[in-house]
Amino acid sequence: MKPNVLAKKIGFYALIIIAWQGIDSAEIWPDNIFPSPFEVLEDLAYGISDASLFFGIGTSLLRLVIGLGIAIAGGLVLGIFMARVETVNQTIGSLVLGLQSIPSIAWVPLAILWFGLTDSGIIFVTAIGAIFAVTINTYTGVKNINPSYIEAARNMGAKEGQLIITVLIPAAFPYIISGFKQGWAFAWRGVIGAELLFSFLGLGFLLNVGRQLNDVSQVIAIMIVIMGIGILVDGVVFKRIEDKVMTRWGLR
Amino acid sequence: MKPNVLAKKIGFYALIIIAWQGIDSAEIWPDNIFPSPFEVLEDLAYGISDASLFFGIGTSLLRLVIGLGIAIAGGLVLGIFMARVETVNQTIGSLVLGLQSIPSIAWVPLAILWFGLTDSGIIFVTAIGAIFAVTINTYTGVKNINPSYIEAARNMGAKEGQLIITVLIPAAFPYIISGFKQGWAFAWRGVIGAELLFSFLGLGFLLNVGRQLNDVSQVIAIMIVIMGIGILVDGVVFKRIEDKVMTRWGLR
Amino acid sequence: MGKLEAKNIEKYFKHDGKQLKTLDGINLNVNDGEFVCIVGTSGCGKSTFLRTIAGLETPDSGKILLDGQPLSDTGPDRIMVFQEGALFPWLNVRDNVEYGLKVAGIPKEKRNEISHRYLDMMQLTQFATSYTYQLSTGMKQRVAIARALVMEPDVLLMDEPFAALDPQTRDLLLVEMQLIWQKTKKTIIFVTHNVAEAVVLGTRVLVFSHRPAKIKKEVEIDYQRPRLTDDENLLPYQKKILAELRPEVKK
Amino acid sequence: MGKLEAKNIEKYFKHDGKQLKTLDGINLNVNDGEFVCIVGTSGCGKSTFLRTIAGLETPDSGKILLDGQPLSDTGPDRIMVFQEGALFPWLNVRDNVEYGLKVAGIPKEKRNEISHRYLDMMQLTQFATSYTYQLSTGMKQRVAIARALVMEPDVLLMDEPFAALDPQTRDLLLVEMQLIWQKTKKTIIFVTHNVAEAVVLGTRVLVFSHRPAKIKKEVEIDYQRPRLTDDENLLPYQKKILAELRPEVKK
Amino acid sequence: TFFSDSDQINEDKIRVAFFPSIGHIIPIVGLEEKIFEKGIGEEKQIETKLFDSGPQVIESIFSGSIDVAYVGPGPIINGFLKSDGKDIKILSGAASGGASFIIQPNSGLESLENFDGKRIASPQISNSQDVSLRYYLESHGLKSVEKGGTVFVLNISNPDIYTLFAKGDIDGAWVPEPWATILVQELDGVRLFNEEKLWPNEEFASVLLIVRTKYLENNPETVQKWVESHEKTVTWINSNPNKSKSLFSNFLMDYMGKSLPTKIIDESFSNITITSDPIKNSVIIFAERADSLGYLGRDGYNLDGIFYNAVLNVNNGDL
Ligand SMILES: Nc1ncnc2c1ncn2[C@@H]1O[C@H](COP(=O)(O)OP(=O)(O)OP(=O)(O)O)[C@@H](O)[C@H]1O
Ligand SMILES: Nc1ncnc2c1ncn2[C@@H]1O[C@H](COP(=O)(O)OP(=O)(O)OP(=O)(O)O)[C@@H](O)[C@H]1O
Ligand SMILES: [Mg+2]
Ligand SMILES: [Mg+2]
Repeated sequence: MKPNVLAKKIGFYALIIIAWQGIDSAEIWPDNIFPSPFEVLEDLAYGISDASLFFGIGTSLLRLVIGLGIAIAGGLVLGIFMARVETVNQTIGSLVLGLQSIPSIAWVPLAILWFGLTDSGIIFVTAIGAIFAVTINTYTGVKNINPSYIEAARNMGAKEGQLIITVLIPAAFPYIISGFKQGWAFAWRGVIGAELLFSFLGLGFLLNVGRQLNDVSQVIAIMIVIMGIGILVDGVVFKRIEDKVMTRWGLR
Repeated sequence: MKPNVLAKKIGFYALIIIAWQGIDSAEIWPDNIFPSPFEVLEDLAYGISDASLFFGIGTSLLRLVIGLGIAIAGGLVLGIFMARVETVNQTIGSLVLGLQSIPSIAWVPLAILWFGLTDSGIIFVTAIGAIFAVTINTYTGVKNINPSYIEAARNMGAKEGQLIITVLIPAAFPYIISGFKQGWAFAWRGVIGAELLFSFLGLGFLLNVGRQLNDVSQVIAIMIVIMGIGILVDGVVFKRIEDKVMTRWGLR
Repeated sequence: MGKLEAKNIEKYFKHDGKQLKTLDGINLNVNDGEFVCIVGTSGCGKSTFLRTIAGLETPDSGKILLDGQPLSDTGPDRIMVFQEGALFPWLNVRDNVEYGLKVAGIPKEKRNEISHRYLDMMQLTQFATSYTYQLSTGMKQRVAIARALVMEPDVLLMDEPFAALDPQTRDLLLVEMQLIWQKTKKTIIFVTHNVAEAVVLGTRVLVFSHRPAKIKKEVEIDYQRPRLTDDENLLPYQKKILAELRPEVKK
Repeated sequence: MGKLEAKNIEKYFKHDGKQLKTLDGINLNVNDGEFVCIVGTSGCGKSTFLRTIAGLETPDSGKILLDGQPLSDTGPDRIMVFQEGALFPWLNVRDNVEYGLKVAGIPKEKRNEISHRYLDMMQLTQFATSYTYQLSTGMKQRVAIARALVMEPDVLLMDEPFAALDPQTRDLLLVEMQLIWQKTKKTIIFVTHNVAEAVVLGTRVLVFSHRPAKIKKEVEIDYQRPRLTDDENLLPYQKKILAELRPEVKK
Repeated sequence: TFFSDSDQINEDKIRVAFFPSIGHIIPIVGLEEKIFEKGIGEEKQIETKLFDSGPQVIESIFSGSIDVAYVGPGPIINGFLKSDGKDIKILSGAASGGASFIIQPNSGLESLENFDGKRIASPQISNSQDVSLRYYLESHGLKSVEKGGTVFVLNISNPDIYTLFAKGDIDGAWVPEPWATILVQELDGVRLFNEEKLWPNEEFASVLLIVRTKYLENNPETVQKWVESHEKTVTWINSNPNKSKSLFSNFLMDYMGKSLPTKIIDESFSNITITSDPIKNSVIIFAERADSLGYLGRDGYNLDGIFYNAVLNVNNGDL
């Protein structure tokens, strides 16, 4: 990150924290429903000192990576299929959108039924939460490829399999990346949500403990950790890939 | 829909129901945790006969429309801003991704705090759930616009405001539509999830009732209704817009 | 009105990690109402120069003045016909042509009237409601020309506008262009790789050297109008220009 | 090898709700190793015809035969240079040129060797690692030509490949094309709006009538090679063709 | 709250929260029989709000959108402490007992030696059953896995406990009514014991009536009337058990579109004592147990003033 970008970011988040402290000092809401940044920091420090936070993050991230991996693989295949075979779009495609409108909470009974109280159940809920974003972005990206790229490739003898690898995926890549980015956010949300419901280690579990104990500052502390990791991954992983792709395509 | 498309769809869903009946007949799981399609149908018929289902659907849809409306308006503005102003992207943009990874369940305390136990609280959770998909798709769409369109428009005297209306939105429209589609799915999921947590009328409430009364067939019946509406809206609203746009762009 | 000055324009592009000098200090004065044609080898920097005048490219040094005022941004006073159409695929042919007028706030009726005139000139009336994917390459090019002409700007920048047209259509448009120019007396800068075309249109033809581009030669064409491509009297001008151009390719 | 027959090809397109007849029963026999040029007005249907041969457009009636076999799909036996480049923006120049070879499974070293040769011919060696947005229009066109030539197909379909090139570069490539053709004796179908070009290249020039396209006239060019554009002996052929073409525009 | 109904505009109402569950039969029957309506009179309108999670009730009280509520002791103690004793007061008891330890028939959990590696579920972290289960384990020298022990304690919602129990994925569950009975009747679970067996006098507060302190200060008479009606309802229920059960069943039907089988309602109800005695002692003990499990924060706790004693003529229990 360039120094001035970093400065902007730091400034922005500092501003938010100052505003937060300001609202807290104005005493509009009592502390039990609106804690000060300091209290939240304390909770964070505590979580760090007894390592429970790191353990939670580690557990959640591991589940996330597996779930997201499945979602990405499945979403890519499904999205390309839907874009290329109209029948698949008309059948499975419509189902995917339907499935996506079901909240994770409703998947939990099925996940428990199929996988029991295992990591697999959480991973299932995670993957289900993310797959749609990957699928639909891949689909849209592939559908909107300039037809002359496909024509040129076919003309030069590319068969469907080669076409997918050498044209469809690279041509739709700017959108596929966007799908991964969203898939990531939804998977992250999915894993936390599932942990919350399964109450089975991880950050979601810690969040649930905060909620059950009506400990708002712990809830906010965990939310900040979740967001922080989200922002970090976006900045470190996705932003870079995106910048690279955009530069290459002459869009920047 | 053309007759053969309809036939394909009916065939596909018939197949799913047959498979379901097959699993049920195989008696892998007891009926009280895995009901047969017939039992679910019975529950649906019951919900229709006492009109509770329609009332639930109506309530949920109303909340959805408002929440989605807010998400679409906000997401469009935010997405375009992020794509056009790098500073906005670096600051608010990164925050959006972070916010999106927070599960709706974690928003509920804040929603209750800010809006109380009102429709507004549910709408807030709904809009928060959907806004990101709209934002990020708009962002991606605008970022990937062929630069020569923008150059041509600027050359012919379009200022930023006109550029947005006459070029950025129409040029990114295939992706914006995809954002709406995803926004819809997440808003629908958001509204159900919020109703479930607020326990306050609507389909989500009915789903929760099914869970609390341990009535698996009611849970599945409501899930099917949720999905059905998702599929219907996709087929009737989004598919049409998409087809129209694609035809006009020569992509079909 | 349309007096254009380019002062020592330099432009670099990055290729393979190295800076590639593209415009090498171009100096040019174009008087109001002049019709200047530019010829040069493929990739020498003609489009880049035109884009710089349009305000779409920022020069690494030097500046562009319009009527003595330095320019920094795009403006509807300098309308460009892009080498690669850049038509809007979400608008039909008529709406594409009317785009600039709409942006300028011209009322619908007036717009229709103007666009009708130019679509007719481009023989596209029949395709007014077609979308760009339904057009042949040459038809798209004609839409792009019409889209620029309707604007009647102080300075018209045209980047190989006739490249995809058959000789007959091209000849017709060469006459039309001369009529328009004579009537409106606008400043026109016209890039072409067709020397005959340059000689028919220009009051002056500039020959660009190969990368980095410099103005290698200027040829005044002082001859009656309207000129036709097969006018034998124009051949000497063509020869002169070709002779300047030839050594550039093998460089 | 490369004997191509078009039998009564008809094609309609929808415009403004009405069916527009574009190809009006075209019959054509091209022998193996012939070099056929097609000229016609803008929008008459040249590209559509070429795309039909390539298998990218399905005719509404009639069929295309290659060596007596009816064709239905695309195939690497008929490689096309598209009128609008269709280069892959995610690949650099070299990878674009090597694309077809890679798809055909040619090993990397061999590919590099071939692409190097053609990039050199197109004077693009310096830009091998550039991406398409970094190229001028004429450079893109040359990449597209190289991408097709490396394939050495039975039938080469070229849709105005030299349209964006300056006369010098074009003259060089006209000679190269003739050499390649003489060496490989492939079948080439070449669309152009430049009659001089058609006459230099073709063993036969077809004049298409304006929409709907029919073959209005065939002109055999029986003259020694390599031919040059400024060869006065070719002028009569040009005149003949232009005379056929002229009435088509005002239609 | 910031964006919605503030206290001022809601002073002509009394907003009551409870669960659609058998332990909350007092507000259900009292509202159906119009006992509360008569007791409160004309000047306040009763607004009901159904919940299914205690912490959320507390959140709603914090945000001022609920005035009185029926909740279990776990969330009440948390809420009281989190608001530094300011936002909540316990007015009265509502139910005692009503939780059981249900085990799989062949799990071997009858004997404490067999707990190693077993999976036992309770509904929510820090709720009444969870505290009881964990305390039960610790008092027998057993530890849960996350504390370095051998027993898996799983916090999952009741419906999911049901599914897991049916699949045989869990060996036991510490659940409230009616889930305890459902596990027994539908899934052949064995009721190892009723939780009250572990408490002094075999009684402990499982549902309590609380009030938002601000509301109490502004509307002491309304609250007084509510508590009196609450008392009346307790008496009514205890003298009309069958009528009460069918009212409960009808309530489920009306509000949720479905009811539970009569057999389940009967057995569940028989495991609960409806009383207005808050059994203060059990609340204090509960807090001690929760604290010993680390649920009450890192800085100690103080329950002074959690019981509101200024209401006259009602059963306030004694300490
Ligand atoms: N996809 C399409 N949909 C509708 N109409 C089309 C389509 N493609 C081509 N046409 C129409 O067919 C006619 C012939 O187009 P074609 O591209 O073959 O012309 P051409 O001879 O190659 O012209 P040019 O010299 O300008 O490239 C045109 O009128 C065009 O509008
Ligand atoms: N965006 C860019 N990035 C990098 N290099 C560029 C860019 N635009 C142009 N160039 C380079 O600048 C040089 C001149 O390009 P330009 O498009 O001006 O040529 P031109 O004279 O218009 O050629 P043509 O006749 O082929 O259109 C070329 O070498 C090209 O590679
Ligand atoms: Mg150029
Ligand atoms: Mg063409």
